[in-house]
Amino acid sequence: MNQNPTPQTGHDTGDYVTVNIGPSHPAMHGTLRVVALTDGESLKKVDPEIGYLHRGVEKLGESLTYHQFIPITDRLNYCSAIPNNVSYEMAVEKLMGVEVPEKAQLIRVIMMELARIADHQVCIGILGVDLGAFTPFFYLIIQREEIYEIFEWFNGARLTNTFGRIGGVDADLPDDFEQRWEELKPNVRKANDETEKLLTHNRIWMDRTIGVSAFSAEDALNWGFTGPCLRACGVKRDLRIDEPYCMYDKFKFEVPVGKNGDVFDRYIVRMIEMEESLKIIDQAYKLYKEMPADAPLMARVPKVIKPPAGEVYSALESPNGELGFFVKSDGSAKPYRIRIRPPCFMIYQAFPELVEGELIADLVACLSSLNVIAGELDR
Amino acid sequence: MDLKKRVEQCLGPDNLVVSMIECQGDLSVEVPKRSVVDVMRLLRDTPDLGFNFLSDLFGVDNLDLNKPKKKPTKKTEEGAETEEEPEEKGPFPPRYEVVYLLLCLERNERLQVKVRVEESDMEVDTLTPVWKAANWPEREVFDMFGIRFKGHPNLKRLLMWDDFPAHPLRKDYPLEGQGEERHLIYDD
Amino acid sequence: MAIDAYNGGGWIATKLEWLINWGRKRSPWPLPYGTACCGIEMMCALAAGYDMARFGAERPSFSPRQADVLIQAGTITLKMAPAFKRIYDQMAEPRCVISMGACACSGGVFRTYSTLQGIDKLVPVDIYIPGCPPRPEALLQALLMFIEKTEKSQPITHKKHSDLLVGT
Amino acid sequence: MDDWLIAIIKVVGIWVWVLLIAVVMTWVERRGAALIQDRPGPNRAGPFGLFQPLADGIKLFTKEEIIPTNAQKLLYIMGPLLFSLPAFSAYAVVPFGDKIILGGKEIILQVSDVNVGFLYILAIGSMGVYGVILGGWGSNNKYSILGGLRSTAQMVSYEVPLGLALLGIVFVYGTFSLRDISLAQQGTFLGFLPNWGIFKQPLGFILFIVAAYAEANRVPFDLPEAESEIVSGYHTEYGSMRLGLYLFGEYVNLVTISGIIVALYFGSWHMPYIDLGAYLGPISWGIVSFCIFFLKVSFFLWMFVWVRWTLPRFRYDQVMGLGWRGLIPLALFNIFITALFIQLTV
Repeated sequence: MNQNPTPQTGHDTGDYVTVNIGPSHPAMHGTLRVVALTDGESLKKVDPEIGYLHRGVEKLGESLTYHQFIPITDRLNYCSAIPNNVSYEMAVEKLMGVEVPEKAQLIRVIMMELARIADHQVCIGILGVDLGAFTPFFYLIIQREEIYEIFEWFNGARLTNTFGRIGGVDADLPDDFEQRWEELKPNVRKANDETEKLLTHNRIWMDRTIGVSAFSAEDALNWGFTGPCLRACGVKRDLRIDEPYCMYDKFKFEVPVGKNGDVFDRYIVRMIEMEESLKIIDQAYKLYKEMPADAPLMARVPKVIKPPAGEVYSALESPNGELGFFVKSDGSAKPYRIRIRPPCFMIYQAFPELVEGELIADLVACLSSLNVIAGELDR
Repeated sequence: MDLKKRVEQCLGPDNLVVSMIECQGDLSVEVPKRSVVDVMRLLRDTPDLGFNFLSDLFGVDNLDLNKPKKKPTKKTEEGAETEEEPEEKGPFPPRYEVVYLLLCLERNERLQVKVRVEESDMEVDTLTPVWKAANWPEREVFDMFGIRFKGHPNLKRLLMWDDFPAHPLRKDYPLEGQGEERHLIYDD
Repeated sequence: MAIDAYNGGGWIATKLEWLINWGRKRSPWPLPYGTACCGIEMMCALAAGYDMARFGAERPSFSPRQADVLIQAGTITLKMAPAFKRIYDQMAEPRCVISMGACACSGGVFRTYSTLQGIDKLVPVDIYIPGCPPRPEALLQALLMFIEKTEKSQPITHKKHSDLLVGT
Repeated sequence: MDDWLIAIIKVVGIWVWVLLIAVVMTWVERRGAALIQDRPGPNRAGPFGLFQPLADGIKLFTKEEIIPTNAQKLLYIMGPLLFSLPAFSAYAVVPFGDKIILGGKEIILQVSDVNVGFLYILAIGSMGVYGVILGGWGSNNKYSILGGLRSTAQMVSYEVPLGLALLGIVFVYGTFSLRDISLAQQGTFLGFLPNWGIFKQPLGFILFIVAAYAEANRVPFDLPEAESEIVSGYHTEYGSMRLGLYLFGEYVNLVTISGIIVALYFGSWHMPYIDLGAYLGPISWGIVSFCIFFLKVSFFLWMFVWVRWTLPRFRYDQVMGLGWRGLIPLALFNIFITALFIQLTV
């Protein structure tokens, strides 16, 4: 890997030209930076640099109480805040040994799957934009707004939801959820159909994505891939099935698996996952309706949360992959150490291996298909 | 056979287990620092363990835990406050620890492996030959705690800029920083 | 010069100014510098539901030379600060900076070692949008404020555009 | 004297007219994008946002002009000029209507009926790339250079199928003059098909339109300014009116290309099956033919918008592959078939 000299900005070495891509570059999603050594259009060496959105979240967590940290988790993967909240809450609940009531778990499932749809919609939309197809992005965003409306009307915020509390959720689903959901469901499907029509069987799209930055399952596991990127490589791993949490073992859904681990597979896996999420929400809502109306939403937790000293790791399947929280407590009201295991972090470090030898245009396609969210990458 | 026994069986004969703690079902094993790579290879390759996936790697600074705790002043029945004697200080445990989170994909078991790092010898063997996934997390640990990884292919700062003077996640580093400034000079 | 003769509210100067201001206010091409959460909301504002393009804020250009309005949506860290400053310096006058979101305005919840506590420490900010993140409507409101400000500017009778934007 | 006056009026008139279309075209592009993407689009500047291009123009004119410190000043300034001037010049040989008889004088609706109009178009059309490459080189920016290089490679590759496709038309109509070709497209052949280039050269038409999209740097061939890859490509460092010239030149290019497509393949000013010229007076026919021509042109202009907001972008090597491995063999095949057909039928 180190045959070529490390690229540095501003210095061109021999036959190669160093191109500094980012951090303010349309394809770099604001905060990523790639220094690429190029031979014409093809990439000889790629050196990703991160940390442009390092906000010291882990350090911040040590100075806040357990509840105060929940809003900070919103700002990790800002495309879908709810899985972040739930993952953190689950970690603290595990540390305290608290069992969350079933109804609260179902509400969490419903909201998390909605967030998954929203996240995939953004990912696919941006992938389209980066490959030059602008229109699907707009179609997807329109439907995404409707999901936001549900979030907003449930949590009070569109993006940074601060959903749930440690030990359960703070509020029940409002009465007209069913109506809203029935309105939303066909619209999401419609937007997906339109996207499929515009992209999936489009010859140019296929040329641009099939076989681009393909990755083998073995490599993917070695690099610590999780989530859709791993499944695209052909590994059937989904924490929702393998290590069920939040009653996920009660739902029937398929886990889509790709073959080559290329951009197209990642795209298709995400498309199918959206459809599966719709099914999960249907089943979860059915279970939810069977619950008595006055079933508890919160477990018995003290007002000031002081977990016993100890350390736990708890993870869930966020839209990007395994999102885990390691919480270490020293018995006080503030966590001693919070470590966030972001899925992007592990995936993005394999980026040089994914794109070296390909063209600049492929770098863009690959990066968007990995769905790297700087907020959780840099924390 | 439960995980704890299997891990003991695997690592026990070579005296590779320093201690084992279980917290809410999470098993964590502390291993000696010098043999961390061997332990990882053993854990990965032993058939009935098969921890073939490195889920995460990070550091913890135990400075505040090692401090002798101030006992809360107790009011005696007479009302007079009596300061209790500080506890007998034992030898301080090493300040830092590096935690590896392993995962067995076949059995969906998780294991935490810990290495304790003395302040006087801040060097751990790198895990990159075993799992490529250890690359950036090790750089992050270096960035945030200053723990060096011997043999790492590209050990430089990951999240902070290159000439950042401190290691922010250390407990003695204030949250709002020590007034580090970024010079806004263009770099060419 | 003829224009000087009419200085201070002369007919030619004011009408020309009106025309220039009209062009400027109706065509604020944005440079979307979305770094964090606010970037997603900015995307929503650009997209179909809210559609900033109605106000002419179309053709998001990532080249600072071509942009009129720098929308800083999201946190600027100390590591990012030089890059951000450079982007601003490369923009051509008249330029306007919209600081979108609590992080950009003041650092927000991230009062930490690595976060810049407000981009106004680096560049002059014309419009602040509070919120974490602000709703897309707030960004549209900021565009309307940009229009108001532009209407008040005097590009001919005063040389520098940015002098006027501050404090109007 | 009259001839001079008429020539000047024609030149200025068509110049203004093309300019106007290009201006409206920027509006159509934005509103069209909005229509396709389910949003209102610019609607504040004037009725339906029609004055949006005007506002953009005023803004670009009054913006600070920056010449980057490290830029090669002469090349940097020449770039946009070299890009937009050929775009205007190319329209000189494209007809915009049949003819008009004023005061017993016959005026053909074409700036100049050059008998080698084709060669003129090819020559002038390939000039535009100099604007791109000079701009890309002069800016001293790596993205710009990449954009310029991409553009050069693309232009060189697609010049060939473009020329070969045109050769098919020349075989069929036996002339290089665009006006003669337009005139020859009247009536029908085989009894039911309009005598249009598209029916005589269907393969040639497809080749031509693909090559034309590539020449115009439009999606899916917009690699020289691929936004997500190389920021804005060759005009990354351009601001103010120089950028305006680039953007504007692009639309003028589109008008020219659409005009050529209509003149060669879509029967110019002829309506299918109806010879309106026989029913109308000389003046009214002149106006009507002009309108018919520009209706057809506007359809193709709309197609450019339509395609842009529908398709993703090609990759660099795919563009080259399509050009050299796809279009050129097909174009040669087309010429061969055409020649064979003509040989057999004549």
